[in-house]
Amino acid sequence: MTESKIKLDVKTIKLDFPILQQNVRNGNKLVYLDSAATSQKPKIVIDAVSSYYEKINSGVHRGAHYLAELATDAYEDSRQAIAGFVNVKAEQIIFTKNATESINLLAYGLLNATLQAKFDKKIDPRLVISENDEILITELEHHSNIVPWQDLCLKTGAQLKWIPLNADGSLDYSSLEKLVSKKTKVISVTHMSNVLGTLTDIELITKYAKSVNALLFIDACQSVPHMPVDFQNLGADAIAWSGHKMLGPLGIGLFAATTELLDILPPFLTGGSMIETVTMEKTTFAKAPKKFEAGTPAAAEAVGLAQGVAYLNKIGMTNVFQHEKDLANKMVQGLLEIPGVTVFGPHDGNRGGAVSFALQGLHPHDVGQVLDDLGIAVRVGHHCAKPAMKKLNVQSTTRASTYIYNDESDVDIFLDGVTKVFEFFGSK
Amino acid sequence: MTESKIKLDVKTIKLDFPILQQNVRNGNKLVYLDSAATSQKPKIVIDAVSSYYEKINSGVHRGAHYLAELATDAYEDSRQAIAGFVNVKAEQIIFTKNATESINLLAYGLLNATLQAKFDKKIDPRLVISENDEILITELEHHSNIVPWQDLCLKTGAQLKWIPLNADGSLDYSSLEKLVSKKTKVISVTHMSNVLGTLTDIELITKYAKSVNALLFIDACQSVPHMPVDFQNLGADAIAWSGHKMLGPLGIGLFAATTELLDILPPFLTGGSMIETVTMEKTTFAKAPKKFEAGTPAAAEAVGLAQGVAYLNKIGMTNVFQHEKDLANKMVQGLLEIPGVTVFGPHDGNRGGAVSFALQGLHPHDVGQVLDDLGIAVRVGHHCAKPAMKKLNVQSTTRASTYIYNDESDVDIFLDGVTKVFEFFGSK
Amino acid sequence: MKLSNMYQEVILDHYKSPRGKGLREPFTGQSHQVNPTCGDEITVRVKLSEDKNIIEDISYEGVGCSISQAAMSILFEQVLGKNVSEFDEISKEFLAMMQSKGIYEPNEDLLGDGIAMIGVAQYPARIKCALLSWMGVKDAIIRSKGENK
Amino acid sequence: MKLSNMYQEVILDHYKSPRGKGLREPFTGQSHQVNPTCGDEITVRVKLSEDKNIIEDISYEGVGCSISQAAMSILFEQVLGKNVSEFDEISKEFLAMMQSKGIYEPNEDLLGDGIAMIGVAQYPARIKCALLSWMGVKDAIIRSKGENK
Ligand SMILES: Cc1ncc(COP(=O)(O)O)c(C=O)c1O
Ligand SMILES: Cc1ncc(COP(=O)(O)O)c(C=O)c1O
Repeated sequence: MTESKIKLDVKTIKLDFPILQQNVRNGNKLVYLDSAATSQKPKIVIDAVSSYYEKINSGVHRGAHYLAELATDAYEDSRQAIAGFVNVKAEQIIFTKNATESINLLAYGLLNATLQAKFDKKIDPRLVISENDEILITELEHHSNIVPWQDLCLKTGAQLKWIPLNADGSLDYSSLEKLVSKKTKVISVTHMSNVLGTLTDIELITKYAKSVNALLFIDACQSVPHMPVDFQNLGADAIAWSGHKMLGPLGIGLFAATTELLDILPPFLTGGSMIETVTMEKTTFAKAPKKFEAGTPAAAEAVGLAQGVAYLNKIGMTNVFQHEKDLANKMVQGLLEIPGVTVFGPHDGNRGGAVSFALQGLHPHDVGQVLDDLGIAVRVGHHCAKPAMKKLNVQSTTRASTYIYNDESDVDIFLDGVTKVFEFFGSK
Repeated sequence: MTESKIKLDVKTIKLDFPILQQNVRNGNKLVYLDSAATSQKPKIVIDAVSSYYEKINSGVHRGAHYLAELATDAYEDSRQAIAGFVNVKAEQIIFTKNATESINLLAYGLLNATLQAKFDKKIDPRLVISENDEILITELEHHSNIVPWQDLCLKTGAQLKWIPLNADGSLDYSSLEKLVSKKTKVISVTHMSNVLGTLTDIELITKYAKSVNALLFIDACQSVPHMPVDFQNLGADAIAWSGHKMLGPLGIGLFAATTELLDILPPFLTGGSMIETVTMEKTTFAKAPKKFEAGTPAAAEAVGLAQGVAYLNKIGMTNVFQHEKDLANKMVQGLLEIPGVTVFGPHDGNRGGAVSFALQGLHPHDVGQVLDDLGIAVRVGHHCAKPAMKKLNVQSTTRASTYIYNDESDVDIFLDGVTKVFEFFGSK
Repeated sequence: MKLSNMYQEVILDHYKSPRGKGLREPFTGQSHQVNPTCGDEITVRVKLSEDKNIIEDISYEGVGCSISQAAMSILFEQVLGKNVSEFDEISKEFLAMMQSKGIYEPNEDLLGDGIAMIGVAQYPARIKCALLSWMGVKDAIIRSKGENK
Repeated sequence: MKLSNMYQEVILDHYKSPRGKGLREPFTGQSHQVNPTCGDEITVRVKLSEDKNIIEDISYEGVGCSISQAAMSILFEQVLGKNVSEFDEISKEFLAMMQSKGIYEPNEDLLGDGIAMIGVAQYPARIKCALLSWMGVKDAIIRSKGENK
């Protein structure tokens, strides 16, 4: 699909988002700059969820009656739409509840493979993790892409290795030569940092992963919602992201993987809907995607997400990405002009829309509070990335992050707000 | 809370459910008798979800701004409401995505305890499963309460034992004397069968569980939505159920447990939001409920479910249960009057609203299809209970199951429909 | 009732008097198929000729609804004695019809009584019932050729 | 801006000139507290008298926002030299005020400058900031008494 290059008509887009129409504290219009945490939802997404419940709700894949047929079709059509968005086949998309579950699906899948390998010779050795193995992540990861691997290492005896984060917010790629070896079983890296907006050099990492036949997982939480992502081009074995960060409802996450990995990976959650047959002696499992979707699925949420995907497709992901780069650029330049402000991460335009910064002498909680009072929603804290905070030598940061419904005037209000923060604490 | 005994005003209740207002195949009014699979949703639930997205959506527990405060409050208030519904404290309620995940939370929690016990002396021995141990379930369980335990046994070497199902659909309680022993580490039973409507004698099972200090888990998927359930009276260590079967949205499941169990059980899903602190060397975890809720939670779904709970509370669960018993009774008696119909499970009124039956010489798929053509939605198949099917000596059954929005006229239409099934295949 | 679209006379006839039913010896390949939704199961045997070309016998046994039973019986009638490439062609046509949501001009020469199944294609939940036996025969042929286990 | 409800003069004053800051010897119990939301951390030491009754010193070190830093400083001023049961009483009153959503008549005799924190009670996300130091001192007292660890 070739997209025509357009500038986003944010005025019109804003109107599609009911939550942006309201005033918050002190009658201020809401300026929502916390999309890296969760995005807002356009009316078509909200309505799709309601409409599912009002018209077709029923047990997906479990019934043969009229509503069950409609619900099952709607659910599977959504899978198809989402598959198309990242260029995979529908069967390669697994619905989870959030990206965190998706990452656990992989980590526990490997644990299960490792445990089963003891009595099942058919388990693929690529999936079996031993004391001599290493798992490689980066210091920039979100906790959801750290703790599952720490946990897997604890249980298998494998070693967790870290690609260092430089003080300027870039990854130290020169370390790869030393860090990647025959021992490297899994490499798991973020595609785009939720703290700094940094883009990872996936091409380079893929090369290293392939050179030692390591499984490559990419945390695409911040990339799929904000830029064009083609699974086939990444060269990864699997990626994960969340629906709620890309206009979709809460309660729906995604895991996409190569057909080969989905074939050999043991299931994670077990129970209804993921079985082929169950006897008292033994259970056999369905093929992917069902194999990984135990229990009643979040069909309404999947249907809502498909509308979010349609909305993004209409704008075009290349345009979304350019828009966010432009806003981030304006934000970074604007912040750097205010005396006493430090911006973490890239200062150039080659970055995503998440901008972390600090105001000299002020704690992020206090910064966020004053901005909040002006109607500006930013996030303060460690952004679920404590190792990165440590490396940046801060306890926490303030983060402003944009999306398709933000425009230059939002950035202006925000920059003005930052100045007012200094005034507030200075003048007192 | 003492409830006044009332007969349900189903005519009015029906009006609260938009989906029941529509016509399905051939212009027939929808007669929904598949609530054991998933319930329909009243308008207040659907609207609560929409309203969450239109007014307060934002990252729960992760932000300090205005919307984040509202969203966090709404999410935690929902937890409180749901806790009250089964008489536990808010901290004892864990939100999952469905009951299947809840059961996996427990089974994987035990696996994790077992694996960690090898290097962590502080793991409670009650949670450690070895080759000499046994896990006891019943032949009546849903696959979601079978496969996780089969899997745990496979990985730990423990033995899976089964309380037999009698041909009449009751459990063989006399087997308990032999089956329960010092080896029994976990007992996991359904509270009410989703196939037969049978109620389990929990008091008896609790007594056995306590006598050998086994962990007792109860699958409350079919009980909490349909009858009064007081966790404190059950004597169980944990129960699980799904929001979508009790008027709530999809994508939200529940796990409730004793404070003691939540304290000693290792976490299941790991990642953001469930940590206390993360360093490169070691992660420590938050206390329950957070400990068990990794990643961005399904807050809108929780808020919707709280409205479902409020709706049920207004009717009163004793009244709900009586209503369903009455309908089940009428259904069973009516079916038994039709020549060639077999009803599985209890023929008396002491049962839940799920009624499985067979039409002589006809396959359930064909039965269901003719009923569907009349606008009557029933479920056909193995109901995720293959071992029970085997014991009942059938491949599959047809199941009609009721809820608060069904009345006697629905049952009449249904019984009339069953007669028409015979006519259709007989007359051809 | 528009149900007669699905349950055409010819389907009910095959259902009530299935052709070629029962498991027979000798056979060159066997397949067991399960419909996970309803638990229906079917065992299919195929006997290929020496040159692995002609389908000399198809025998089967199983539990299933009228649609799955009739589909098996129709398949038997339509495919017996044909060669494997003909089976592939017929099977492809049948699949195309079943996935058409009922908007399709099926080739009667190829499908025979099978064209009656077009009504089933309007009921997504039942398509699997109609396809189960076809998947079984396909698999049994592959096994006969030793391409798989 | 209604922010001045939260950031009252007295709070900003404590924040800018914290009383009793720094970790000191000797001490009888120490506690480390983390606010998982923002990552703020505080280490608190308590020195109880021989009879484990009088709080003879409270010393602390940590990173935190104005609210958490001011809360610690106010606590120091208000509690130093008091006995443990008085601390419990003050602490209970402070907690009640913080959980009141701002609708509360706090006891100024007990809380001193602490009553200025009532504005914070209107911001649920910040309540933890105000309570962190109180949890730390409570825990350090327990540890001093050897009831824990
Ligand atoms: C008795 C019982 N247990 C477990 C489940 C699984 O629930 P869910 O599919 O919502 O995970 C169900 C319903 O499907 C059930 O009826
Ligand atoms: C980079 C990154 N990874 C993982 C996650 C976890 O996603 P979720 O909370 O939806 O599971 C997030 C967002 O919270 C993220 O930004």
